[in-house]
Amino acid sequence: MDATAVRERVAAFLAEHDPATTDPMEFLRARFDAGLAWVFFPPGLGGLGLPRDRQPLVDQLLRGTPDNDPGRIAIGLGMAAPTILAYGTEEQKQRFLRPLWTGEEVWCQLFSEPGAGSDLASLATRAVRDGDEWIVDGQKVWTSGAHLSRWGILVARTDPDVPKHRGITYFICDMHAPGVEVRPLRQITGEAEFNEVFLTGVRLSDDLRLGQIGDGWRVAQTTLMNERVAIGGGMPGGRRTMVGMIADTWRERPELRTHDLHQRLLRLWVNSEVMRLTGARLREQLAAGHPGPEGSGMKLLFAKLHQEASGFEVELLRDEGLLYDDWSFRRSDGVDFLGREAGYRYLRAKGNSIEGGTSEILRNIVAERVLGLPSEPRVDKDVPWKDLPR
Amino acid sequence: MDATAVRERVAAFLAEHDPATTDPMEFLRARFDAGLAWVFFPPGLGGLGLPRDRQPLVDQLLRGTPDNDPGRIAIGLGMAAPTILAYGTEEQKQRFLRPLWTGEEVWCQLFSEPGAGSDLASLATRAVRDGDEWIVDGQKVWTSGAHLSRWGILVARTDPDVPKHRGITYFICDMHAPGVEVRPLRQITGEAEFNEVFLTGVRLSDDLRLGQIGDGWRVAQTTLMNERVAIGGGMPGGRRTMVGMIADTWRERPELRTHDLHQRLLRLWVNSEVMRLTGARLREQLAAGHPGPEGSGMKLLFAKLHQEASGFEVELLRDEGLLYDDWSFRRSDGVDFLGREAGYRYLRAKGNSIEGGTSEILRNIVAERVLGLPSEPRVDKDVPWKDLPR
Amino acid sequence: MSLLYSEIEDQLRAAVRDLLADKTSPGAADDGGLWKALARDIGVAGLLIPEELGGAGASAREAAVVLEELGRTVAPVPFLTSAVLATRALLAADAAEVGDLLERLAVGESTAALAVPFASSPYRPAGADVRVKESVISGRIAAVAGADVADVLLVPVEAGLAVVAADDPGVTVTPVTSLDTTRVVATVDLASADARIVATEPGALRDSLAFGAGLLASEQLGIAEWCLDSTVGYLRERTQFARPVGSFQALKHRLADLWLEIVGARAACRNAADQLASGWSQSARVAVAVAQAHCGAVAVHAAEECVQLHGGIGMTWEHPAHLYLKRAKADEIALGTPGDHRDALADLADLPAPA
Amino acid sequence: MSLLYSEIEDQLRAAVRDLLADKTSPGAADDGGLWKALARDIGVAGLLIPEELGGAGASAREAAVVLEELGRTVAPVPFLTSAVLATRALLAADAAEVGDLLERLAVGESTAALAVPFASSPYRPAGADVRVKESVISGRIAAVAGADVADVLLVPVEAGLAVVAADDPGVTVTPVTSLDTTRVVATVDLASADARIVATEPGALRDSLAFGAGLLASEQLGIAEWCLDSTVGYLRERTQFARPVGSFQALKHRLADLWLEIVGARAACRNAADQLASGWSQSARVAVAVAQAHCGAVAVHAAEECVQLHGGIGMTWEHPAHLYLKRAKADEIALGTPGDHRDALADLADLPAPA
Repeated sequence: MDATAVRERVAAFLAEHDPATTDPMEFLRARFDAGLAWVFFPPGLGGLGLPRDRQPLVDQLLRGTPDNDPGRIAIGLGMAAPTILAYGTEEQKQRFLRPLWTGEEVWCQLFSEPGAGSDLASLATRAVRDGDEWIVDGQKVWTSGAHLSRWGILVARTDPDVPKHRGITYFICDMHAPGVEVRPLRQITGEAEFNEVFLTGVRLSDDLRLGQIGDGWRVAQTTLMNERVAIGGGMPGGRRTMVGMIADTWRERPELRTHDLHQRLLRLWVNSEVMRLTGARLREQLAAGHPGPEGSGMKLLFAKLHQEASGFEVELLRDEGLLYDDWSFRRSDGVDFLGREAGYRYLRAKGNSIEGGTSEILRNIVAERVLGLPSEPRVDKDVPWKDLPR
Repeated sequence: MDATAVRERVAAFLAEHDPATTDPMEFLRARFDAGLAWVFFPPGLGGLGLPRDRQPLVDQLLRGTPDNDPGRIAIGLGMAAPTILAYGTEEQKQRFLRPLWTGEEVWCQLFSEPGAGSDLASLATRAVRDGDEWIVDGQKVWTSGAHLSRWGILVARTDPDVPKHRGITYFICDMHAPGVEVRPLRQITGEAEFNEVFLTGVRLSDDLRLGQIGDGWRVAQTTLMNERVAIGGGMPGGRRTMVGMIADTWRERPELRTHDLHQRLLRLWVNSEVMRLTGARLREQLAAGHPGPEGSGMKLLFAKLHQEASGFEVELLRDEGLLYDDWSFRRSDGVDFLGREAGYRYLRAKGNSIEGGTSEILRNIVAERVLGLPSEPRVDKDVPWKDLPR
Repeated sequence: MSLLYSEIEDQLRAAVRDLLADKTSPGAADDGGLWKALARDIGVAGLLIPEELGGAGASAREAAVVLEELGRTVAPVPFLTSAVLATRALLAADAAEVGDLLERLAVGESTAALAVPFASSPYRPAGADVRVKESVISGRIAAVAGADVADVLLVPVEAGLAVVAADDPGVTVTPVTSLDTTRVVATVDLASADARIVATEPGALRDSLAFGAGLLASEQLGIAEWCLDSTVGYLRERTQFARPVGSFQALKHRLADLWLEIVGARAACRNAADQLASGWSQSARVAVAVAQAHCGAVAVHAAEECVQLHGGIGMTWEHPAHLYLKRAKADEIALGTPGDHRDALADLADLPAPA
Repeated sequence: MSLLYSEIEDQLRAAVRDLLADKTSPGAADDGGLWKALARDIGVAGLLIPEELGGAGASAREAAVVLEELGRTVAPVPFLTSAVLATRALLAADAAEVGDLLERLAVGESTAALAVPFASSPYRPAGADVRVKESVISGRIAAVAGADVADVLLVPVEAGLAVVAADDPGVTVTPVTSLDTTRVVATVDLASADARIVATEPGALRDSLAFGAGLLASEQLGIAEWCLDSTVGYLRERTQFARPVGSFQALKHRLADLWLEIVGARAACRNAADQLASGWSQSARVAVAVAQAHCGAVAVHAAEECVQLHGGIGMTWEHPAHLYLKRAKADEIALGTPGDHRDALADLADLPAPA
């Protein structure tokens, strides 16, 4: 379908559903049904089976019409949807994708555990079969939006007697089920972006299993790959960057300038520009259908630059760098790097090298998958999960 | 023996051996026999069994008398002598220590091999027993002074069927024996400070074995420990340092100055001063009889600072930094950091993080022995040497 | 001169460490009892005050050891602000005029604060924006450390120091939401407050700030030591991939490098304290600048590694790592940034800037 | 505009790479055959020269790709000095005056050198110490790259360029013992040599140096790539402690970081080449400064890691690593240091220095 055909299709849809008079949720549902939600999804599942690079045109043509609030559905869109598409049954796809995309049902991710961070495959949350149901017990952590979510993507251990990667099964967790308890987790910034989720005797119907029993690690790879693509791709999108903002402060406040700070700012500015160009080149590669290994590196670059720049900014501001905007304990839905103060940026940026894969794990990945360096001796291979040291 | 007694002893010795009229070598031999060579060695072996900190007084009292050329005997003094003292038979001590100290017999170290650098214990040079003799075959590398040496301290494999640390024996190698071939090894500076030593059917009498058969790794630890002490202790001795010399250039040549270079020079100067203070504190600890773990770190600091400073200097000099003083291939006995040009310093300093234990190995040692972090999984434990991958 | 710790210093450290272990933990507020115990029972409040005024007559060396321990616990006590900075400023005034106050400080009866922005650099102290007319003072000073718990404020004025009672009706001290929650800064507003002006030696403000900066390095050393120790401890226990995380070589090398930085910091701190104990000289100035140029960044580096290598748990409010990160970052700014101290070496070490 | 390599660029790269693999190896001297083959057979000598003068009429983008390959082999050919720097300087002159020379350069019949110190910064080119009187030139220029193999010297003079034949009896070119043994610098002495003065656009010298600097970044990228590749290859093979050395995590992390620097270098180089191909603009100036500020240090870092991680063997004359280290270090100084290029961004990116 070429651009003209897409334009015609959108025009026809808008003719039938006037955004000014249609109920916003009805409008979104209709957009999904018309295949104009994510056009690269298959027909019947909100898409038209088009290449991914057709999506921007559709979004542009529908700008100003009711919106599905990308922030709220980010995890559903970026992680749950591709996994359901790849591994879900027909029923699961029909049941979950539409309300996921319209935002009627929010999703969260139940992967990390206190004892299983970088080594996610060592996870200890148990799911035990009981007839047509599974009974889940365990604790998850770093779950954003858990308190707002209808569903969660969950990995749990169904067989402790085989090596760790082989005894995991992937589920869709009903966040309204009895035994699901969500507690906000306060961070060093003072607020709680994330939650701990305690699962106690939670019963999930076998319909909510995604993929085969014991195949959960492979299913989770789809989720994690999409998470990294989402983080990498969403990087230096806006025109305003952290270093750009610091440069504005520098321009406006000559009294803050010293030669030490000046030399460091010039270095930061170069690094920021190199990162921007790296991202731009990566996007060109993606558009040309050659996704280079550079993607694995963007998150590393981003974390390093953010941390250096925000540390620099606190020092630059001196007196003001000693202040903080707000320590009150409250939930927050996201990261407002540019809207808050320097102290917040400094503290929050520390998370950039931990969340979504630590920088240490990402360096391992680059070294092994991109450079082809040999892996370290593995002591947990072929050992049943239950015999591993923890 | 207190300071007064030492003074008296030296005075008595000088009264008997007038340095102005005694043959220099005779004077040194007599000094050794008087126990005034290394006073912390046992009586009869050039010493008086005194504490190590009495030595500076003796050296001071004998300043101006014939000298044993510390550069020539450095390896004998710093590595061979303490090992012979610890593991040698009475005959070996009597035979080797005096000419070692007087400089009549120069020593070299035959440890590293092309295939056994950081992993010295994997060494492949073989020594096979043949009656009262051992037949040695193999290749050693990074041997300084091999062409000037009468003797070498040698580790060789005597049992390939046991794990690597257990099948090594320590020998004194007769460098004049048939089958010993010394070839200069050219370095990136253009000259050859070191040699390759090829050992082909070299016959060593069993008298030249130091310590028990198969105990060579433990014997070698004494040598290596003394090597690191020698490197660490000998560090920022002189008043003139590399950074001090660069600072002089900076003061004398204002046309070279930029703010970039200025900020970097200030950092280097601070690092150099911190290293100086670290060394001074370490020496105070040693003098107080509490040798802190800081010693392990001095070589790391030294290598890093030297490399940064010498790289900075080449950049500072611009046009002149593009030049080199001399590429001619010749033997050289040592490192003249401050006497040669910036390009030489830059290239030679690269070796500071490799020779005498790479910075990577030293960081492992600090992490494990000082910080108590666990060692990595070992794949070569309990495996016979002959079955190890190489 | 020695860069080691003396036996007396070791004993003082042990006393402070025991008391802190007994009475507080990182992040705990001080209901007054902690400072009282430190100030009076161990006598740290009067450490730098001469014996004839009721103090211990000790030197910067001993104060440095106390600061190492306070850094290790990020204890919320006004030792640096009252017993070091304010005390040092008063010691530059005529004893006849400030002897009473020093006697009260020495026994912990009174607590003082030098009313300058905590970020003031010793090399270019900002003139406080205050007006003095006869014995009445007005003005505002932002981001003052220790003012919230002081009953006496020392305001630098042209003639020397204005001594102002914190409970004067013309004084308002407003604590501000601070990055470092264990040492809050406050805005000091003076609206026609009564002031007693005492003369000080010329350059006393700069010297007091430099003296404080030199000792702050020891607090930074203590912070860095705690961060390294707790990280090593955690990595020895924490298992991932069926191995202690501390057995991963990349982390081991980073911690070895951090340890080396801290070894250097200890030498630089001891040198600064020793030089300051021997009086105010050119070499003391160099020692302060070197210690601050090095230690400020070491503490921040240690705290950042501590948060990172604790993984997710280090990002939580519940774990104490963040308290050290915030203190380390605030300390980096306090009393001159590392860059300010390096810049000072351009003159002090004769490394002139480009024309 | 694109930051990728075009198909034509890929083909050009393959041709250059094949030829280099066939005819040379790192450290081998060029007996003249290598440059002749590159210049004539592949036509790189005339890459930047318009087609009507016998060149390929290609742009900075293609020249950049050639430089990447030359960096990868530290080939001792005068591409940068003659086909980029000197050619670019000539292209700023009146074609009528220099067309003949450009035609000879295009086919590799002649080789030129811009007679300036190789360390000249585009932001403050040193005025050459030469005197011109009518058509006679005298003076000395130190540390000129490419002069040893040039038959034409282009000496910047007030009015533009003095074109001097290297075989003029008044010309002496003395190669100097150079840090970079694969690109030797020489002293050019002019003693009343015959010169033809051609006028150039104002600012032509600065622009030529900046153009060369922007392309030098691609040579630096090639150096860094070779160093990373050869290090990775060695560490995969080299066994210590019964493991491939490349399986040690500390080394893996360092190489991952180095790879990231190189990924950034590639983007910055492509951007600089692309901007230079689109003409001389403010954004081209920024692109050159960014590429040089980044890539100079990346090449040195890569070469230093290459030597270190090869262990002892990397310190030997026999292994090629040192050739890359020396080239990388010399390139860092050439045409402005990274610091010079960063400094230029103070103006270009409006990040003013302290007053």
